[in-house]
Formats: sequence, structure tokens, C-alpha cells
Amino acid sequence: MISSRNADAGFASSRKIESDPASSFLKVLLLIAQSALIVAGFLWLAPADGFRNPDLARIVVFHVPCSIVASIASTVATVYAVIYLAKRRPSDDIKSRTAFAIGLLLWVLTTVTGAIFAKVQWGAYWNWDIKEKSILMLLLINIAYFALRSAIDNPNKQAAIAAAYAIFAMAAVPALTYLLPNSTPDTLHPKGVITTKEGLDAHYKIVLWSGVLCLTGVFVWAMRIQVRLEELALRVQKSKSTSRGAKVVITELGP
Amino acid sequence: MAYGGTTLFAGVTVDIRAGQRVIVTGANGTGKTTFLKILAGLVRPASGRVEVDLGNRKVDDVGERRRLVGYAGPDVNVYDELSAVENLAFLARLRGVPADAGIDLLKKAGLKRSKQNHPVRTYSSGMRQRVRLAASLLSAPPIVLWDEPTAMLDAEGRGFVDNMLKDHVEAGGVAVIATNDPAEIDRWGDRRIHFDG
Amino acid sequence: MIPLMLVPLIVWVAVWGYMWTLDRKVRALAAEVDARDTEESDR
Amino acid sequence: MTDVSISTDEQKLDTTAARLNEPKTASWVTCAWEIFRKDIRVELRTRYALGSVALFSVTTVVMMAAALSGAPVKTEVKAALIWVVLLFAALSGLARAFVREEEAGTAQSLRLTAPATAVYAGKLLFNLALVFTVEAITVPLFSVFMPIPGVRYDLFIPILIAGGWGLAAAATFVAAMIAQTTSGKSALFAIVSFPVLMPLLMAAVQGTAGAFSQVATFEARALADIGQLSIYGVVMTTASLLLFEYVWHD
Repeated sequence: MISSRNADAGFASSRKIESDPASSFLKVLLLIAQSALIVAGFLWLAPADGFRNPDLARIVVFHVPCSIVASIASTVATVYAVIYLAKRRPSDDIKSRTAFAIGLLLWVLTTVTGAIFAKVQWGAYWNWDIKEKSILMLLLINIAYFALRSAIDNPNKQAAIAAAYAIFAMAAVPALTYLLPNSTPDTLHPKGVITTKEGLDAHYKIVLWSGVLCLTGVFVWAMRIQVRLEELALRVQKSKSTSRGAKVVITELGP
Repeated sequence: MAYGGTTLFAGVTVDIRAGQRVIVTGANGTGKTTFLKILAGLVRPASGRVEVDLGNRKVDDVGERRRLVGYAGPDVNVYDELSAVENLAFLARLRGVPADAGIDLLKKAGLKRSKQNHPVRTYSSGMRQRVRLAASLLSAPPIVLWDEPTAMLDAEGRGFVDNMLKDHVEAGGVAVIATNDPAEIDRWGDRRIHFDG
Repeated sequence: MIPLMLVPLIVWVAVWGYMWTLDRKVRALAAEVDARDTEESDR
Repeated sequence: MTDVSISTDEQKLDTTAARLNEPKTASWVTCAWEIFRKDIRVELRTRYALGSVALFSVTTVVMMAAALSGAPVKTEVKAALIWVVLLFAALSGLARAFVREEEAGTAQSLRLTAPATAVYAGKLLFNLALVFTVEAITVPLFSVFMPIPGVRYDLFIPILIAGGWGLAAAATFVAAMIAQTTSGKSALFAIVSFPVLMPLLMAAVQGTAGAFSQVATFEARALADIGQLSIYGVVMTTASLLLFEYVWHD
């Protein structure tokens, strides 16, 4: 039964009963594109000679997109945290929390792919390279963010403190990624290899940057689903609770 | 106003005039205390707003409202390690009022002079309540919000509360008091707001 | 190399499938809630 | 929409009217200073924080020295050890500042009387005093048990000061958040504060290692670390002052 009446414009996006063809097409395209990238990453790209294990060096095509989109997710999450503190709308808190969750997932993926590469190339899963320290810090911040959230009951307080912590912790991150590196021995991570011309060859760059595009698509899609789900839960909970409020009787007793 | 996800009450429009004493009654948990805390700026209402009309200007910023309000409630305490005098001196300096402003308030609240310099740790709950009430009147705020002010007080204590309230209201102050004590409702209630769950 | 490639490929397809069904479910739920709201507001 | 308007119109309020325009709260600096003085006085009477922090530092240093029992330890390791002890000793006392106020209900009366940032500033001053006390106890004790030849104190002292300030600034803000949680406070304090303190710890250890190293190049680099620690302190203090209101008030 498709209800034609559009009572509440506020949630227009979830109003569409039949899924709009455009977004379905995009999602299917995402499936095909990312699968193609995975195949290309393994088969189409020539082994990267000059690395200890040329075959495995291809992992950079997965490692770098993960880390780029993860930082996009963390930035988006921090931006929504700022917006939440300014406007105190629950929807901004939901978006911030969702972006942090996806960010955490992507940072874990980045760490895993990085560790695999590091084992072969630099000899150990973990080498305390400055970039590894900053990713460790980001992982710990994400974990602390959710630990802090679960320890506060009042939803308004929880959202406000989580947002404040997110901004506060993110303010400390650049201290580790920019300030410290310039006084410690150079990082094992090659500098500017993905952006400069003579770094990676054309094929690698295509696969890598389209990987970033696809992963960003996944991030946006996951965000939309989660946000719509949570806003729905909020609406259901709100409609349930309004009926129970206490009745207020104001009477004039006179002086 | 929703608080902590559950809507306690909605659609409250209250206009309280100067020199008026308003009694807020209702069973526990229906939102009496939350209502007072929202007025005091200790709790953020999910919707709606609180505005103080000072005649020459209107105040709706919660930070500024906090400075116009004297709140006393069971969960707002003073420092156990400090004496009543030290506590009030500290709060007075925060309020920008001379440190000894608390002395005569303590006298009005009926706290025996001998006890005033002992740490609050040694006080009975009735004496603590008197210190709370005195603290709420420190900078002669135009608005006084008391949550069950006489709950732990003996007859003599109630008499002191009456006087303090009378002085405050005669000076044109506004008082909003949450209580379920019928005697007080008749004595003070110019207007009454009742929350039934 | 092929078997190694299958791991991320399978994982990706599974993730995509999960997201697709979740998307479907959320839309259906949204429709249901809207329907109930409009019903409620008509009463 | 719930509108609650309380009106105290001008005419009837002759006596309180005079006070209406008087500032109902002291200047920001006085508030912060008064809160600091109150914290010092309460602390001297109870010695909760002071006691636990002093005991913690002494036992940790002695335990560590006993565990090593004179085994040769490289100076970089000593630099790391001393900062780990400083960090945990300080953290054991720093959470107390806000947790006790929330539990006793005195935080509510502070919310009613003082501006949020002044509360942070007051507590920061108290925590600074606490951190410097920890350093004053731990560092001499450390050098007794694990002597470090040729320490450049002209480098080490600034590192202790800048590092101590950054530590106090960040820990005070985190303590205010932890005080609002309902469960698992002490564990949470470490989990939440550690990632933020990572840059501080690394810069401090690196600088201290430089100060201990008696190697000119490392000593030169220690100067850069002092700079970074100060920048860290400034960033943390500013961020805390801007964000504190959202943590403190509902």
C-alpha cells in the first residue's frame, strides 16, 4: 500500500516508499566498481619491483584509500560534533557518532593493511614509525569516545560530552602528526609517493584514487542508512513518550 | 519539556509576577524538582524557554539568569570541610558580594553562633538546610527557587523560613517553592502549580 | 594470487549485500512509521 | 512550546532593583582565584589528593628501583621511566578535583554561582600545584635511586614545567568529563586521557632523554621539545576553555 499523502516534509528523504532508481543504480555501480578495483589490484597491476615482495606491495592500493577515507570520516565526525554543540540537534549527534564508528572501522582496516605491508617491507608488524603512532592515537581516541559515551546515561549530557571530547582530542592529533615528525628521524613512510608524478606509475594511481572514490561512496551510503535508522528510532521513541507527560494544573489562590 | 528522554511535562506557560509566591505541588517524580532546576538553569529543557522580565529589559540567556536566581535544593550542597561562615564567605566572593554578607543571613536562618564556625561535616541535616537557604539569598537575588525548603526543619526552623521568605517577597522578589506540606500551601501560595503524574 | 584476491572480494560482496538489505529494511520501516503517523494524525 | 516567563517589574522591586544592575558574579579572575584558594584550603584539611599522589610516587619509584636493583639502564629508558611514573602519579590525584565536587553536590552550587571557564581555571591552578608537587617528590627520589650523570637541569626543568602544564590542562578537562559519568570512573579516566596525552608523553620523554644524554645534538633537539610541550600546553588550555561550558553545564 503506497500512501500518497506526504504529511511531514521534514523526513522527505525517508518518505519515498519505492526506492528511487537513481540511488539504487549508484549502489549497484558501487558494487561493480569496487569489485573491479579489487580484481585490478591483484591481477591487472604489475608487481611493484623495487619492493622486497613486489606482489604484496600492491597492498598500498588498499592501504592508502582506507587511510584517506578514514581521515575524511574522522573530520566529518568532528565537524558534526562542532555543529551539535552549536545547535544541540540530536540528528547532528547521530551523524557525528556514525561517522566516528565508520572511521574507527576504516582506521582498523588501515592499520591491518599497513601491518601486513610493514611485516614484509620493514621486518616487523609494528615499527613505531611516526605515522603508526598517530594512527594508534586515532584508534585510542575512537575507542575512548565510545567508552565515554556508554558511561553516561542522560542522552543530552552524553551527546554534549562526547562531542566536546571529540573536538578536544582531535585538537591534540595535529601535535602528533605535524609537530613531532619534524623533530624525529624521518618516517619510514615514503613521502608524497601517491601524489607526485614520478611516485607510483599511472595504473597504480588510477586504481588507488578510484579506490578512494568508491570507499567514500561506501562511507556516505553507510552514513545515510545509519542516520535514517537512528532518526527513525528517535521518532518512534518520541511518539511513545509524549503521551505519558504529567498534566499541569495552574490555579489562582489569590493573595 | 523533555528531560533525559522522557517527557515530564509539556505546554507549561507560567507568568509569575513580582512579589508573588508560587507553590509548586505534585507527587515525587512528576517533574516538580526538574521544573525548578530548569528555571534555575541547572537543567536544559528539551524545548521551550525561560525568560525573566526585569521591567527595563528581558533576560533569556541562561548564564545571566543563573546570576539572578537563588536556588536551594536537597542535591545542592556546601563544602563539608568548611564551616558555614567559610562556605558563605566563599560563595559571597563568587557572587561579587562582601564576604561577611553571609553572617546576618546565617543569623536570620537561625543557625546558632557557636556552631557557625564548625565544619559543616558536624551539622545536623536541619542545620545544613539552614546554610543552604542562607546561601541561596546571598546576593539578594530577585528570584528565589526553593525545593522543599522545610523538609528537614523543626518548628523553629520553619518560622525562620517564613521570615526570610516574607522579607524577600516584600522586597519585591519572586519565590517559586516546591512543597507538599499543606500548611505551607495555605501560608504562602499566592498561586499554585500542580503536577499530577 | 587468485585465492588471496578472493578474500577481500568475498568480504566486499558480503558487506555490500548486508548494506543493501539494511537499506531496504530501513526504507520499509520508514514507510511503516510514516503510515502509522499519518493514520494517527487523521484520527 | 513551553514558555515560562518570570517577571519582576521595576517599581515593586525598589530594594532588589538597586542590586539588579550590580554584577551578580565577581570578575572572572576573582572567581577562578577564589575557587583555587578554596580547593587549596579543602585539600590542606583533608589531604586526599596530596596524600595519594605522594604515596603513589614514592612507592612506584622505590618499587621500580628495587625491581631493577642496580641493573644498568640506558638514559633513554630512564627518561621514559620517569615520565611514566610522573604521568600515573599525577593521574591518580588529578581525577579527584571534579569527582569529589560532583559526588558531594557542591558542583551544583558552583554551577549556580561561578562562570564555567572560571571553574576550569580554578581547578587548573589547583591541578598545576598538584602536578608540580608530584614532580618535586618524584624527580629527586628518582635521581637518588637511579642516578643520572651529567643531567642538563637547564633543559630538564623547563621540560618538567611545560610538560606539567600540558598534563594538568588536559587532565583537568578530562576529569570534568569523567566526573559526569555514572560508572567505572578511574579506569575510564586513564582510557580517555591517555590518547590525548600521547603527544605530550612522547615530546617529554624525547626531551628528557636529550637532557640526560650529554650529547650536544640531542641536547639541541631537547630545546625543540620544550617548544612543542609549550605549544601543546597552550592548545590544550585554549581548547579546554572553549569547550568546558558544554561539559560543565547541562
